[in-house]
Amino acid sequence: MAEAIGWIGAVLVIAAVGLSIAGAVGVLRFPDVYTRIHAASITDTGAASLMTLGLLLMAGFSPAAIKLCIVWVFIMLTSPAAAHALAGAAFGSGHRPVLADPRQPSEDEA
Amino acid sequence: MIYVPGLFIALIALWLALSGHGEAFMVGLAVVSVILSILLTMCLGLMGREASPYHRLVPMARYAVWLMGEIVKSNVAVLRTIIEPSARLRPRLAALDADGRSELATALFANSITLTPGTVTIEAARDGLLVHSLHDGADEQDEFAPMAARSLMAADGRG
Amino acid sequence: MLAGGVAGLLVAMGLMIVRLLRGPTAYDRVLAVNSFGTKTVLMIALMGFAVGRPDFLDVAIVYALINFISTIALMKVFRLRSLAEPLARLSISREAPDG
Amino acid sequence: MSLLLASPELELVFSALLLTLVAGLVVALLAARSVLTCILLMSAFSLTMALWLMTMDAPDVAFTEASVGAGVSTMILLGAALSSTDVIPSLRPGRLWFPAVACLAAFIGMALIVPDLPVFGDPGSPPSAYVGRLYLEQTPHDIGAPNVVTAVLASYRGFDTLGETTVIFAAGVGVLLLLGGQVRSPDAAPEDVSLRASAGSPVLSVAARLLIPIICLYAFYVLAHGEFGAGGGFQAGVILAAALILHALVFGVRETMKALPVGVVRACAALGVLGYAAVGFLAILNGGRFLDYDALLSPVFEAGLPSSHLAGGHHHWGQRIGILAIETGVMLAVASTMTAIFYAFTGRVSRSDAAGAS
Repeated sequence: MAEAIGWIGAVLVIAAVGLSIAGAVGVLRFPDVYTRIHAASITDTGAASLMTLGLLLMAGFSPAAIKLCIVWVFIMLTSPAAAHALAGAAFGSGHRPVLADPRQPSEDEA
Repeated sequence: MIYVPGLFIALIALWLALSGHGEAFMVGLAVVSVILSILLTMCLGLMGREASPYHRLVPMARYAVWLMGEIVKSNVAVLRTIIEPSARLRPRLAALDADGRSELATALFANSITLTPGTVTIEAARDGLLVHSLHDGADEQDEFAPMAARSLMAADGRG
Repeated sequence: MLAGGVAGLLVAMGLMIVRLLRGPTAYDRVLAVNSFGTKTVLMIALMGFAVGRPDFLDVAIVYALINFISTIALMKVFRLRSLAEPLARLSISREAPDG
Repeated sequence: MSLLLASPELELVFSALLLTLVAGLVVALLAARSVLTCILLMSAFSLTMALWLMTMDAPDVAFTEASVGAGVSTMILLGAALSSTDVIPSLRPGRLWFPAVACLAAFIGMALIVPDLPVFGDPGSPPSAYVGRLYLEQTPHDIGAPNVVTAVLASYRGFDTLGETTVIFAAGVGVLLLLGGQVRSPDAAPEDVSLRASAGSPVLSVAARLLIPIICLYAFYVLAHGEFGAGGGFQAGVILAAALILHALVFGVRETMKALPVGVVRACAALGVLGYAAVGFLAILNGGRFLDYDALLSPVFEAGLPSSHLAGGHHHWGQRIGILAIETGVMLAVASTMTAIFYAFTGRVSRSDAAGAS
């Protein structure tokens, strides 16, 4: 049983790394800065969550586990705020997103 | 100044979780450090609802659990977009109402949007949000309604 | 397994550097550095956990915080060309306390 | 490193990948023609170097590299970049041959030395064999701090560290003198449209309000736990300065200067160094030598204290309190110096902006 949980943890860590790489590929492939922010920020928080969960499953409860959870909480707090700051700064300095529907007005308010 | 005890308890708990040293000397250091941190926070003029939202920890935690589910969906959605051809990418902007919310609730809502299915908050103000999303949805207000209600409930205690 | 994870994260970090160099906008570059930093945090967490040393995780916590602060600083410089101006205001009149 | 990866082959692959990343970053740095891109690359470079230090099992140094290299120095470089032009002028190729030859010669020289260096972690190598071994063996008995790095830096070589703290203080004074010394709190922010757009966003203000108390506490935590694990006064000071810089970034340096005036911050920098030295003199007054922490507490008093259950019960309260006191001095000096330098840059920049605008 314990071994099975350890294996699940290992799979989750690998999945986290895979997600990270996929996010990086997305950051390279996506057309504009806004879509790239999606790829980077969402896969970063996802990878952090999967990795935290995976490592917890592998090692169980310990002082290191508590610190790991704190790292995770900090990433979940700071990552969306940073992504928002970036998107807002890009928008505020006049970069307009590539939109699927060209008729949609790119709002100029704040 | 009802926020000071909340912040005190939260910071002490954080210290003990980080430290793992329970001897009297270290606990004394913890108390001194927490008091110094709180004094610095007050000196910088930050003490208040946002610095110490810990009295809302239980509703926030409940909200966080719900949000986790949404985040899983968001990763699946974004992954599919990365793997499949870029034809699936249909970015658009949406303006949302956020009237009558506290700063904390607006920030929680905006950050939740950033964390979930292919959406990033570009601008956040007290009266509304501007959201960039990767996919066309039906009606934006409806799409975000559950999150808006839940985050408002978690941060402000009303729905 | 852990070695593979560390190597994979390094590859992702390398891809971020490519985006940093290609730009094209300043915000793409800041995004790349921010994401690079988050991946570094994950990598230190992975390494620290692998060797069972909680103090490695202290370094990861510092990275997570520093990474946020430098992203804000970079964004601000690109956006406002200044480090001194405020991004948000300290409201003097506080809202009515609840609870 | 060998702790991390079971087989030497994997270790080699990992090292190769990390070195490739470092080399790629350096080439990119050389090729970049924009100052801001260079700053971004240097931030990434610092993170990579810190990772490298982690694999060499040196979390104390990695800690410093992370907080200084990726954090505060990015901030200070940004401050400097703001008062210059962004484009790096490219050199004419004719002027490159001398630096190129000099670099190549230095590289070949270093490459020739490498085979003579001891293998990483070799216990028989000169730095590990004599004084290093002595420190490792004597620390539990002499000082009792579980982290030998802290024992060496703060106690065995406390006098050196006092010198280093003075150097940081002197460097801060030098920067302030170079920048003109006089830093005024910048005038009220001009009400321009672009600014109002972002000023309304509560996301950053809430994040900053939530995080700043936590970062402050974390700084004190790093200070208090320097004797157990990675960290100490220097790192704690940098983290505290980072919290203040975050405050200045989000709420404007005016607000920060209102809460912590320039004069107070500068006085604290001096106070930190003085406090460090005062611990030394206190030891002299108690009949010991300069910075001899064992003399800080009278034996009668120390006997009354509960024995500490660290490192096999050998813990000395005098050492413990002395190390904590001087580390607090270092923290105060470093945090204040960093903040004063940040103030100097931002105060200066906004003045020149104001001059340019009028």
